This record gives sequence, C-alpha cells and structure tokens, in this order.
Amino acid sequence: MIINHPILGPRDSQEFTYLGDASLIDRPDWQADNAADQFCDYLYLRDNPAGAHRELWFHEQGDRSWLVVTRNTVTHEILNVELARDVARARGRSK
Amino acid sequence: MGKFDNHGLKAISPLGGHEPREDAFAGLLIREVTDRALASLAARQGRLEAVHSAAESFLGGALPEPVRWRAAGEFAAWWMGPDLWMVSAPHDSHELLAGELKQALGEAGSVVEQTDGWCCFGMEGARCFDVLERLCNANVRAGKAGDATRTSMEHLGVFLLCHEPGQRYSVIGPRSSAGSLHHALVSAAKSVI
Amino acid sequence: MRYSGLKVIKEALTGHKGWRPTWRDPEPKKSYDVVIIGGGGHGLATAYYLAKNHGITNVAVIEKGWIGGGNVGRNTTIIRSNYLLDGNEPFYELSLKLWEGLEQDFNYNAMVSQRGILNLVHTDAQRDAARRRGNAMILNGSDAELLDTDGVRAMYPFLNFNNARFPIKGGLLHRRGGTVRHDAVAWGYARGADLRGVDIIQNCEVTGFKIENGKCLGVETTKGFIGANKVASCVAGSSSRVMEKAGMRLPIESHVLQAFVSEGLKPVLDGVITFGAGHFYCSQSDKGGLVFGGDLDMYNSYAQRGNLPVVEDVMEGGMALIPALGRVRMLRSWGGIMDMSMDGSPFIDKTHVDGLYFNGGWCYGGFKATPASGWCYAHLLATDTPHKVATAYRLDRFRRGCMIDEKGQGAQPNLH
Amino acid sequence: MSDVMVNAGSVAFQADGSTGARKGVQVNRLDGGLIKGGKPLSFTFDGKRFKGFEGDTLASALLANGVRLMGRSFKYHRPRGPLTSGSEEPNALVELRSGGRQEPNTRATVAELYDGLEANSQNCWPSLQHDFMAINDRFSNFLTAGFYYKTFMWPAAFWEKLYEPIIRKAAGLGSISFAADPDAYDKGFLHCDLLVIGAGPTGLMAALTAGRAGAQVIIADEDFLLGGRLNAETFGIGDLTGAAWVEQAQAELASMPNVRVMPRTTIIGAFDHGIYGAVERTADHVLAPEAGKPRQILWRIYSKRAMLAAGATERPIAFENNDRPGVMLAGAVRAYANRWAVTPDQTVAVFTNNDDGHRTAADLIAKGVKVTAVIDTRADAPAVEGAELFAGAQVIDTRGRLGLESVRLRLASGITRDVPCGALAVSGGWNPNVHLTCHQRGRPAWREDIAAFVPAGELPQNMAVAGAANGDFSTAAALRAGADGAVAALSELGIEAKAGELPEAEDAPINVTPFWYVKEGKGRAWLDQQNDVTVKDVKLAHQENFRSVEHLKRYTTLGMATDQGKTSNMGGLAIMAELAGKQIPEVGTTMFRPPYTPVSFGVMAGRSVGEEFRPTRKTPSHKWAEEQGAVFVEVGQWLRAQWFPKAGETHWRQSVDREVLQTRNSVGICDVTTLGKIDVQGKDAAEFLNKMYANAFAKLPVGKVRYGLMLREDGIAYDDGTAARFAEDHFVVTTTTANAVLVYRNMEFARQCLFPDMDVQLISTTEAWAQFAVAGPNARKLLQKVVDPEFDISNEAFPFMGCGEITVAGGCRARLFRISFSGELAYEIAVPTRYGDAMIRKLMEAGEEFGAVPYGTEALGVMRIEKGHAAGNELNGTTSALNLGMGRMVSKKKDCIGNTLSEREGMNQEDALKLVGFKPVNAADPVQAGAHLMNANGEVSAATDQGYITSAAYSPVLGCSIGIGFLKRGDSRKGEVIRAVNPLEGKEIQVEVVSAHFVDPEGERLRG
Repeated sequence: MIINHPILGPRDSQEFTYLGDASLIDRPDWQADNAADQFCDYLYLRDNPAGAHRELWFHEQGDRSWLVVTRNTVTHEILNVELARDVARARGRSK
Repeated sequence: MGKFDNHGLKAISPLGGHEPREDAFAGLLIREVTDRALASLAARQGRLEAVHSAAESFLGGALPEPVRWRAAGEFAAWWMGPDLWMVSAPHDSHELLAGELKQALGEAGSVVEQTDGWCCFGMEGARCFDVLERLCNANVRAGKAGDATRTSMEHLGVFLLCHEPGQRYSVIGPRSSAGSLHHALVSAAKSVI
Repeated sequence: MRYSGLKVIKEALTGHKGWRPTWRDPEPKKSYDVVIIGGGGHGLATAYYLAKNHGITNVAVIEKGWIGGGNVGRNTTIIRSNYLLDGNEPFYELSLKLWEGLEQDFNYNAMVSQRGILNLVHTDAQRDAARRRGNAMILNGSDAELLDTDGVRAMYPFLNFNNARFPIKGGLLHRRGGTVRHDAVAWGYARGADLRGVDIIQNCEVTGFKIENGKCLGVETTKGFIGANKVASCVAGSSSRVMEKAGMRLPIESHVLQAFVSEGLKPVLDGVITFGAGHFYCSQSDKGGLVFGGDLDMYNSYAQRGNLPVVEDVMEGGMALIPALGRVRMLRSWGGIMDMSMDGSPFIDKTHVDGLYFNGGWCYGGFKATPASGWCYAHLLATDTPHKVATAYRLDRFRRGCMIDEKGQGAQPNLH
Repeated sequence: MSDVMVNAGSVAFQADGSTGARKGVQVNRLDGGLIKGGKPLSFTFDGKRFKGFEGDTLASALLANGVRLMGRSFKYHRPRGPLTSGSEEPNALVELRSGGRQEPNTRATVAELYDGLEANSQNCWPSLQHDFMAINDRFSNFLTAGFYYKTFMWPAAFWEKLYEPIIRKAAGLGSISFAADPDAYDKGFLHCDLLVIGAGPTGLMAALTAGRAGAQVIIADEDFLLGGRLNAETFGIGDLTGAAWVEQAQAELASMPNVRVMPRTTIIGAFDHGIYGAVERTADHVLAPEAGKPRQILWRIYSKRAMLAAGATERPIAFENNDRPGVMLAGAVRAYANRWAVTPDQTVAVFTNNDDGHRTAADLIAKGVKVTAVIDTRADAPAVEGAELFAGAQVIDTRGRLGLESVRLRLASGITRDVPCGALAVSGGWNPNVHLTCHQRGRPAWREDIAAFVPAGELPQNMAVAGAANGDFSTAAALRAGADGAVAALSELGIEAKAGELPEAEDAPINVTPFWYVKEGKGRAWLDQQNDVTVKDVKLAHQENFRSVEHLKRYTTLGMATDQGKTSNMGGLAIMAELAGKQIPEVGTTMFRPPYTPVSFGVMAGRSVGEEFRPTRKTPSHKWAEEQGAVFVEVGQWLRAQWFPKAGETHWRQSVDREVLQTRNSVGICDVTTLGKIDVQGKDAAEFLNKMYANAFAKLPVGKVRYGLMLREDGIAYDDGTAARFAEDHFVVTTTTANAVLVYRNMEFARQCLFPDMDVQLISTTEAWAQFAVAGPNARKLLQKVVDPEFDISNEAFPFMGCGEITVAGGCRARLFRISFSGELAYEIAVPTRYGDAMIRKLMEAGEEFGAVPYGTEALGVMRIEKGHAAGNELNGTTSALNLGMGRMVSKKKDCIGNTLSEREGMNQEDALKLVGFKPVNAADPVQAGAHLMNANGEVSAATDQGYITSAAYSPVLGCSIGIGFLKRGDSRKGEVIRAVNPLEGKEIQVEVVSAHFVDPEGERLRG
C-alpha cells in the first residue's frame, strides 16, 4: 500500500507500524465517575467497520510522525491522511 | 581517522577498524565516513521561530525544509521529522558539537549528541542509481541534490542524502548494525557490477 | 447413504449412478428452533452436534455464499492442542480428542493426520517458556516433548543448522498435532447435519435481526424472514458486521492473514514446523504442496487478500529455516479474514439480547477449534449454560479483568 | 484405410518418443523460423544427449528431436507431451538441473535452452516410458473425483500407518535435492509513470507511444523474446514481417533513456495502490550465474499507471483420450512451426471451432508438413487449401500408447473415420489473460461474440487493459488499443502523447462458435490434464451437489495444478453451466490470485538469507570480547557476550560461576550498551514521565536516578528501567533491551496523540553511548583510577542512585550512573560509542590489581536472580505490578498509562500470583524455569496448579540452584515447602518458598 504522508508525500506502508482505530486518541479522563467503564470501552471495543476506517499508523522507518489514515477496509483505498497530532488537538486534547 | 583521540581513549570506526573501510568497484566507491560529529536539534513547543533564527546564525544558513539537507561552510543539517533536525560538523574541530549548539539555542531547543549513534557510508560513482535501486524504495532516479530521504535498506532504517544525483550519496544508518548495512551495500554492488 | 470402500467399488462397477447430493439445498422454512448464521466449519459443526448430542434437528444453517467458503476453506489446516493457559488448553484438548474420532463419527474422510507439530526454540528464555507450556499441556492431558538441537536435527536434518541467524536450540514437539483436509471438514459436518434433518441454506444473507423488547425473534434474510427461538451467530471474520445489526460493538478487529501453497513435491516435510523467530510455519499436504504462512498483514481489512511485504517476510523465513527451498516455487496465495480478539482468545457466549448467541473471535486459531467450538456452542444453545471447557470465553471478561492472553501482547489484536 | 498403412511406418518411427534421439538428428526441425542461424546447443533429457539451437525452449528442442513424451500426469500417470508453447503448460514438467540447483516442476515450454542443460522426467518410475504407477490408470474408475473422502476410514489407525504414507509417496510431482540452493537472489525497487505488462503488439505499441512522449516507462514480458504472438504468426505489420517489426520497435525503445525494457520478467501480482511484483530471471538461461550475480531478481514496481497487455490463452476442446502426447493447442503448433521451425510430427491434423485453427493448417502446409485433416465443428466452416476439410465433424477418440497415432472422427454424415496423425492441433477459441485484473476486486464479464470472459468490475487502481487481454484479438485492434491506451493513461498524469500513424495489420475476426466438449464416447475426456480431471468428474461433482465454482474446484481439484487451470477452468465452467441449465456467466468464475505463474522461495527471500536473514547489532566491546574468546548469544538482534571462558574451563558453568563470584567478591565489568536509551527533554519532561511510568517522577531531584515501572493501558507491566535527571528539563530513560523500540513508539504516541501540547522532545540515544556496568566491592576503587580526578565519586559525593556528567581518561566526556542490577556496589559508565572499545580495555587494565573479570549475560542473569530482579521472563505480558510485588508503586494520586484498568477485580484477587523465590529442599536438586508449582501434597493437575517458576539458575554464592517465579498468595507463603513439577522432563522436586531477594536483602552492599 502507499500512504500519502502529509509532509513527505507517497510512502510505502511497509515503512509504517500499524496501531489500530484512531479512537485510541480519545483516552478517557481518569477522574471521571465511570472511568473504569470508559477505559474498558476505549481500550477493548471497536466499530471495526467494513468501509471507511480511521486508523493510526506510525512512520517508524520515516519521520516518526503518527498519522491518522482514513482507509476503506474492503477496497484498501486511502481517502485521507492527517498528522495525528493535529487530529488530537482538534479533538480537544492538550496536556 | 582524524585525530579524535585527544585523550587516553583511541576511537574505532563503526566497522571496528582504526582506519575507515573502503570498497572499490568499477563505477562505484563505498567509503566508511567517520569524520563528522552529529547532534539532533528539536524545537521546544512554540519556539520554532527562535530555533530557526538561532540555528541560522550558528550554522550560517537556514535549517532545511522537510526531506532536504543543506551544507553551509563546515556545517550541514538535514530534516529528520517535524521540528527536528540533525546537524553535522567536522569531528576534529567540533567533537563537542552538541554543547556548542545548545549554547547557541538556549531554551529554544533541545539538543542531543548523536555523533556515535550512527554510521555513515559514502557512495560515489556512475553506478549509484543501479546499486541504490537494489537497496531501497526511494525514487533515486527522480531525486535532486539536497534530498534527505529516510528509507530502509535490508530491514535497517537509514537516511539517504543526495549530494549529486546518480553520482554521490551518503547512507547513514544505526551504528551497531554497521556491519549488516555494509554487507548490504557491498553485496548489492557485487550483484550489479 | 453410508460411505465405505465397498460402496466406492460398487459405484465404480455400476457407473457411479448411486451417489446422491452430499447435502440438500432446501428452501427455508418459516421458522426453526435454532437458526445458525454462517455455513462455515463452526456453524456446520454446531448444527451437527445440536442434532447428534442434543437431538435438536429443527435447525437451519444459513450461509451468505457457499458453505465452507470462509476460513475453513482458507487456512493452513493445522490442528493442535498446545496452549498454555487454563482458559484455553482444556478446550483445545477436547477439540483434538474430537478430531481423533471425527471421521468414523461423521463417516467422511477428512484426512485427519497426526504427524506432529514442532515449535522451534531459539533462546534459553524461549526454552523456559516452552517448558512451562509443555508442562501445562501435559497437566491438561495433552502430549508434549522437549527436544534439544540434536533431537530437532534427527527429525529434520535439512533445516539450517549451519549459518542460521537465529540458531535452533531445540523445540517443543506435540506429536498429536497435525493437519486435516480443511474443505472436507465443512463437507463432512454438512453431510452429517443434513442427514440428521438440518436445513443448509446457501446463498442466503442475513440483512437484520428481529428484536422485540430484548428478545431476538429471528433474522431478516435475502430469502425473507426466518423465525427462530434461538439465533446463533457464527461468522468469524464478519462478526462485527453481523452483530452490528444487533447493535453490538465487539472486542474484535478484522485482519487479513495470508497463506500460501507451493507446487506439488515428493515428500519433504512429514509434520508441521513453526519457526517463531522468522514468522514462518509450514507443513506438506497429502497432495504434495507445501502449505505455509506467517504474520498477519497487520492492518484492519475485510479484503480476502494481502500485500507483497508480508509475502516476502514469510518466504524469507522459509529460506532462513530451509535453505533447500530456494528452487521450490510458491504456486498460490490467498487471504482469510481473521476475527482478531483483544486478548487473542475466542468467545462462545450469550449476548445481552435474549435468544441471541455469539461465537467468534477465533483469531487464526479457528480451524483447529472447529469440533470443540461446535460441541460447546451446541451445548450452550441447548442448555443455556457454558460447556465446562468453555467457561472462560465470555464477552465481559475484559471488564472483569480476566483476559486470556496466550502471547501476553495486551489489547492489540494484530499482535496475537 | 490405406492412409493408415502408409503412415504406419512414420507413426511407428515416432511412437517411441526417443527414436529420433537415438538417430541424433532433429527429425522434426523445419526450415525458417526465428532461430535459424542460432548457435547449436547440446543438452540431455533423462540422460540422453540431444542437439538444439539458441532460441529453443527445452520443449521445442525435444519436439525437434522427435520427442513428444515429456511427462506423466499427477493421478493416473498417463503419458503426456506438451499441450502449449508457453507458461500455461500443464503437462511437460521436468526436473531441471541437479544437486542444489535441482528445480522440480519446470515447464519445458518456457525453459530456455542453454549448452549443457540437464533435464530429467519426474513423477515416474522406473522410467518415463515404463511408469509403474500407470497402474492407477487401470483403476481410474475407482479413483474418481473425491473418492478418498469416502473411504480409507477403517480401521481408524490405518490412515496414518498405511493409507496416508502410500498416498504421500505417490503424490507430489517433482522432487528437491535437499541441498541448499547455491545461487544468490536479489531484490530491487522501480518507479514509473506507465508499466506495460506484456510486449506483444499491444504492449510494444503502448510503450512506443508513451516512450515517445517522454514518460517513464517500464515494459515487461515473461518471454525472452519480445513480440508475443507476432513471433508465432506469419502475417506482417505494414511491409515488415511481425518479427522484423518487433526488432524495429525494440531498437527504438532501447534508444529511449526513459524506457526500461524487461524481457524474462513476469509480473506476478497486482497489489494495492499501483504496486506490482515482478520476477526477472537474469540467469536461468545459462548454466550457472556468474559469481555474486543473482539468479533472479524480485522487483517491486511503483507505477502511476499500468496497462495490462498480457494477450490471450488458447483453450482446448475436451474429447475422449484427448491427452495423448501429440494432442496440442493449435496456436502452440503454429508457434513451434513459425518461431522455432519445429513440427511435433510429420503428419498433423487440426480440430477447431473457429477460424484461428485454420491458420495452423495453412502455416504447416506452407512449411511442407502433411496436414491429414482439418476437422471443424462448424457446418459452415471456411474452405481449406491443401488439406481435407471435415466441416461439422468432431474428434471422438484417439489412438497411440506413448504418442498420438491416429484420431477417430464422427463426420457430419454420422459415419466414423480414422485419420492418421502424430499430432492434433486443437483450438477451442481464446481466453483473454484477465488474471491480474482479478488480483483485487475485478470480476470478469462474459462476452458472447468471442465466447470468453473479459476484464470487468473494479480493476486494480489505475490499471487499464488493452488488446487480446481485453478481447480485441486482431493485430490491428491490438496496435490501436495499445496506442490509445497509452495516450489515455498518460493524459491522466498530465503528460501529452500522440497515438500517431499506425501500421497496416491483419484485422480478421476469429468467428468462434462455442464448442466445449465432445459428448460422444464412454471414455474419459480430460479438462485438467495435470490433475487428471475429466468431464466425468465434473458431472459427478454436480451429481453430488458440488455445484458452485469453488466447490467444483475444491472437490475435483480442477484448476489447482501448477498451471492454475489456465487452459482448463473454462471448460469445466462451461460443462457445469450446461449441467445446471445456466448461462456460463451465471455460474461465475473462480478467483485468480497471485502469483500469475509460480515464483521461487529464493527470489522472494532475496539477500535476506543465512546469517544475513536479519541485521546483526554488535556492542561497542564486541571486537574486544572476540579477542577474549567470548561465547556470544543472540538477544533480539544483538549479539552479546554470554560468558568468557578461561583456559582450563571445560564447562560453561565454571566460567559463569567464576564471573559471578569474582564480581561479588571484587569487581566485574559487563557491556550493557544494549539497554534502550531515550533522551527526554522539555519543560514538561517530568510531567510526561509521570504519565509514562506507574510511579512518580515529578519530584526526582536533578542528579538522581529512579527505578521506573511502565504499564500498558490494560494495567499489565511491560517494561522497567531507570530515569536519570540531568537537568530540570532533561532526563535520560533506559528501557530493557527487548522493548527499546516499543517504549519509544509508545512515548511518541503519548507525545503526539494523547498530550499534544506538552513541551517534550524525544530521541533515541541507544547507539550513541557505550555503557558498561562496573560492579562489586572494588567498583569504586577501580573507577577512581579511570574517572578524571576533578570528579569526586566517593560515597558521600556520589551516593547510590546518583548520576552525573564527568570526564574519563584525561578528558573524554562520559556519564556516570550509580545503579545496580547485580545488587553490588555498582556503577554504569557511558562514553561515546567510538571510545567503547578503548574504554573496556582501560577498565580491564585498571581492574587488573583487583582481579577484575568481564562477565556476560549468563552471570548477569544469575546475579539478578539472586537479587530477585524481574526481567523478561517475569515481565511476560500477563503480569501486573501486583503480581511483581510492586503494587504499591502504582500511584493512585496521578494519571498514568494503565493505572485505571489495573484496578479491575480480576487483576486484584486475593489468591493472585505473587513473585517469590524458591530454594530446593535438597540442595542438590536443580530448580528449573518452566516447572509448575503444586502444593506439598495432593494431586498434580491443572486444577491444582499453584503457579510456575519463571527464572532459575545455579547460585555459586548460595551453593545451590535457585529460582524465582509466581505463586498464588506467594507473599504470604514464605517458608512453605511445595513441589516444582516438570512432567515434561519427568522431574519433580521439593522447594521452599523464600523471599526473591536471595542475596543482601537489605541492600547494604549497593549503598556501601
């Protein structure tokens, strides 16, 4: 597969390490009342869609950027690639 | 290899010799390079501008853009990642490069000595394209002077710096695997030439 | 009709006119006691054991495509009972015992062949782990032997003992492990279930569940609504897709695993070898092809195909282990969709919906589990209590903190 | 009748395939062809010597020598000759070469002839002519499709003991030598705008068009000769012969620097996003590759656009005994005649359902071969000159034991007629080579006018199909499609190209009338000739309800041979459609999967073989350790010294015991460079580490080191190490050797995805520093001789868990950490890696007066077990801080990865496993890692399992074997005697539960 890196352009997916669903960015608040349940859902449950899937790839043999790749899990077509750090900030994560 | 035993300890090269290794082929010279000091330079949060200007005055040239490297006088630098560069200088005169660089950047940047984290092989000669296309997936034939590509060769992550397309490159890889990287370069050369 | 050598001879002499369909192709009835979604190995085995062990024959197996077209027909045919953890080993030991009597039981030769499986060991730490595993296997009634380098060499002298990057220090030998003709397993269970009155309905896709006040009443399909007292999902590979129709999110990701077969060769490998350090495992089919595989492609996928890097990685492993394979050619590759669960272990459980049951999360261990999975799923469906060797396979185990993590990789499915 | 008599002689002369050979003449070599003037070559088949020419394939050369019999079929061991002249060949499989280079199942039809080629027949015994296993053919009626599923079940034990061994021995095709392949293989990567797959008229025209436009072009063809069918046909292009036009095109392409022409290169698969795998056979056409040069190269081609111009494959017609040597595809017979100047026999008949078959008759006649009949299933067949035409006729049977002698016809009139012929050229029409279009989601569609499937559905991204591969069979259409296709593909890339003037070329339709199999006859009519799948088998499969294409394939093995059904699938499909009363498209097609043709393990592995399978990482002291005669061990990718044998030591334990005792009694030195090192800087560095580690780091003073435990988010401990604070905003973190990469990846994840606004920067420095542990009561004394005097490392100035930047050996910058894994007074000292070799020598020299020893990973392991330190065996991915006895370390006052889920009930049960130590009751008993723990009394079973031993070693200090491991409620069972059982090796010993800290539990030594 070819991942079109936002900074580097097209790169062979072999240079990357795959993590999984981009929802792993949304780590729950440890002090929430139902933190335990939230963490269980966060860590263990997946939509696992047949179709567009937002997922985390780490450019380990490259610039060490974590990317959020939107990819169709049926056709493997890649629809969008973003820097995970930008996504995280956009989703309200900070320190 | 230079005179970097200015104290009681004598250095050896990544391949384990006291002199850099050379392998010559018709149209290709592979040369172990041991005379550069390295330091990584990362911008602190929100201090990118400060880093750029401080680095520029220290290096005598601007930090390179993504996927590029640039030489300015005795210094050179290549882009490693977002807000992260590798700076290099002659080892003899700048063995303490990291310290010098930190002086110049102060609070704006994080600097880490990288000199011995890496091994470097120079590739020189008309057969560079033919050999490199056996080693890595970088599109070397479309490359330009000043490209700094992170790619992998024989399962090893390396930086490939292009000095002159098709003629002159630096391959920079993890020092502990220098032997394996060297073997890959040489066997690819033998396979082609 | 009973299959036998005599029957084959009789038919040969009378023009093979007497052979009847291996299973019927009936139209679905309005409703069944149990509707099993998925005509793969596990679904067909479940139907077979529901009928045979529990006398429940008013059963339909509905299959989106043609039976046996999923992972039961896309695996590397290995069977084994060499698990480490209490939650797993008794289950897989039951499975292996069922394999051992399977063909006589369902009167179909699936070529169950226990020629042994050898897990190679390359470091002292791996030997310690192999010893712990081997002891766990024996304590659970399975078999295991710990071999040293010479023991391995005696079995397979042509492995790389000369210039291996990761020298072979020994291996854990499981003699009762082996291989099975995978397609025949689906066909044998289908025939056995069909003979006992189970309806096998091909080319019938489930489009939804009919759920009213917390009770599942049946399934909507491309052949219309089919009512059921109990609906049993058994669609490993597509579990998330199907259960999503019942509003469930699962601790499962779908990943593609490639497998390969070489051109036919005169005997090379008698048993199964796994080369952990090189992500390669291999056996040889009775037809002569080397059947081999390695790692997942690592990314979520519902495409039954993989990519080049893993093909290369697997065959590099092959060459590293057996340098004599250099001129052997890989003939065909294929991909199966794996239900990769969050701890690498499966689920056989009720769901929060009354009358809706779930079987899945088999990772790439599904084939060897087929008989026990059917056996235990049938037991759960018939009695509403988990079978004693499958009590750990519950959906809520992560919430409880009772993971069954053979590989110790944590909640990252593609590493199991 | 008289015909038969006349020809009997010639038939007899041919019948034994080797007669020609014995005469040593190429009895079936014709004039002309493309090999004329070719260098004469000599080769052997089954030990017999033959002559051929440069440009021959093994098959063409054998046919030229009158050899039709080249193989035996898989199941019935029927005599077989080549069916085709290409890579789709099912029959003519041989073992090529010998020794480590022996290559089973090689298709003689694509094996390029070279001087000294050695080939042998396979899957036959004692000889190809007289094959014992041909007995199976007599029992074929019992060995129908799937018969084995119905028998061999009783008695159960007989399967593995009797039936299966026989089957396995009989099965398989060729054999390997079991010697290592001596040849080298290589890999490479190519990039292009347009990849052209196939160099027939379509591909060449496309490459010319794109090349002229200046695009980066790669054109690949599996053949060693470009041109495709143009080499096999007589018609020309413009005023040139086909071959001449090809030469011209090839010359022009060679003159373009932007075009890469790759003959002998098979595109094996179409992978995601325009990536193609290609295998180039660089040395299969010579006796052996030059030293260092690869036999084959695997290219990964990154293409912006691709054009499939792979042509078409002719398909046979099934009829009774249609598998005899001499029965061939018409296009192949034509190719042998026109390209290789070879006829399979002096008398040939043609059987066709389309006009293309007539070309074969015409070309053979033109070359002076006697065409005894043209049998055309069409009543309205066009006339033929120079041969008798039987329109509306069918071939209903054939004769000839090891080679075809005659065919029996059923004429339109209904009467039968025997026609003598040593070869029958059969054409059932052509199938476009759609394979690569199916490697992803493409599903071919049926085209009635050519009665064949053409590419359809979702083709691989950016792939277009042109020419015969797309169902456009005429040369003119091919040229046009190639040119237009290239223009279209390039315009999508913004490159302007012109189709230009196209040369004149034949434009004849093939006028095919579908005809799949001859219904007459009780005998067998072959579909899959290699796997011996007949029309009867397909009918039986249907009868038994194996009706979907996949069921058909799997039940009968149709199309699963080494040719992947390239010539047989279509026939099986058509018959299944007929039986099911469906149209062919309704029945569907089977999946085509990579590779297009089989590829060797060698080329897929490339250079990654033997010791180079994976990179090797060496420590800074490696060279020195080698000089000491150290024994090395693989630790991940690292090679580390395991122990340092001394003269007179005959057993590794002697060396290890000595290293341990000398370290504990005086001082020892160990290279610990392999531990991961991560440099963490930034204003939020401390806060960041607070998130990474289970325990707190925010308040760690500058100049201090702290042990840290890392959890996964699920609360399981996965790594431990130390963090040294060099400044308010600067830490150096160490990880275990095994997890260096993973910890770094997880830290980057946290930095970029979880806490994107923290001011923290990370970089690995593992390789930059050579780090040595100096341990033992004399460690300080030794170091004081090496550390430059201005640095005070006395216990007061540099206490336990201190760290600092210093200089050694007269000004060499270094880092000193006072940490201990061994439990002794110990330091770790780091210098830039290039000085590591000199440093270890310096340390050893300085240590001489104390009798300092180097110690390896074994002694390291022994000492850490004596101290009860957890390592890889304990951090096995299923153990929590609680299990490790570090539950209290997990801070509840702050957020960190893993602390929330570590509180789940299942991970905090009162009978949880706890890390403890074990001592044998009988000091002589060895404690073994991997043994399971059982109570002193009661049964030994999984149900009564109490835990397991993770690590064990002989402790020279305690003078007995010891172990650590996990025991239920272990922390509250100290002093209890239990059993460590190891049924795997038939061992059981009694052990006492003790503290895991065997040596210096109070830790006085390391603080001293």
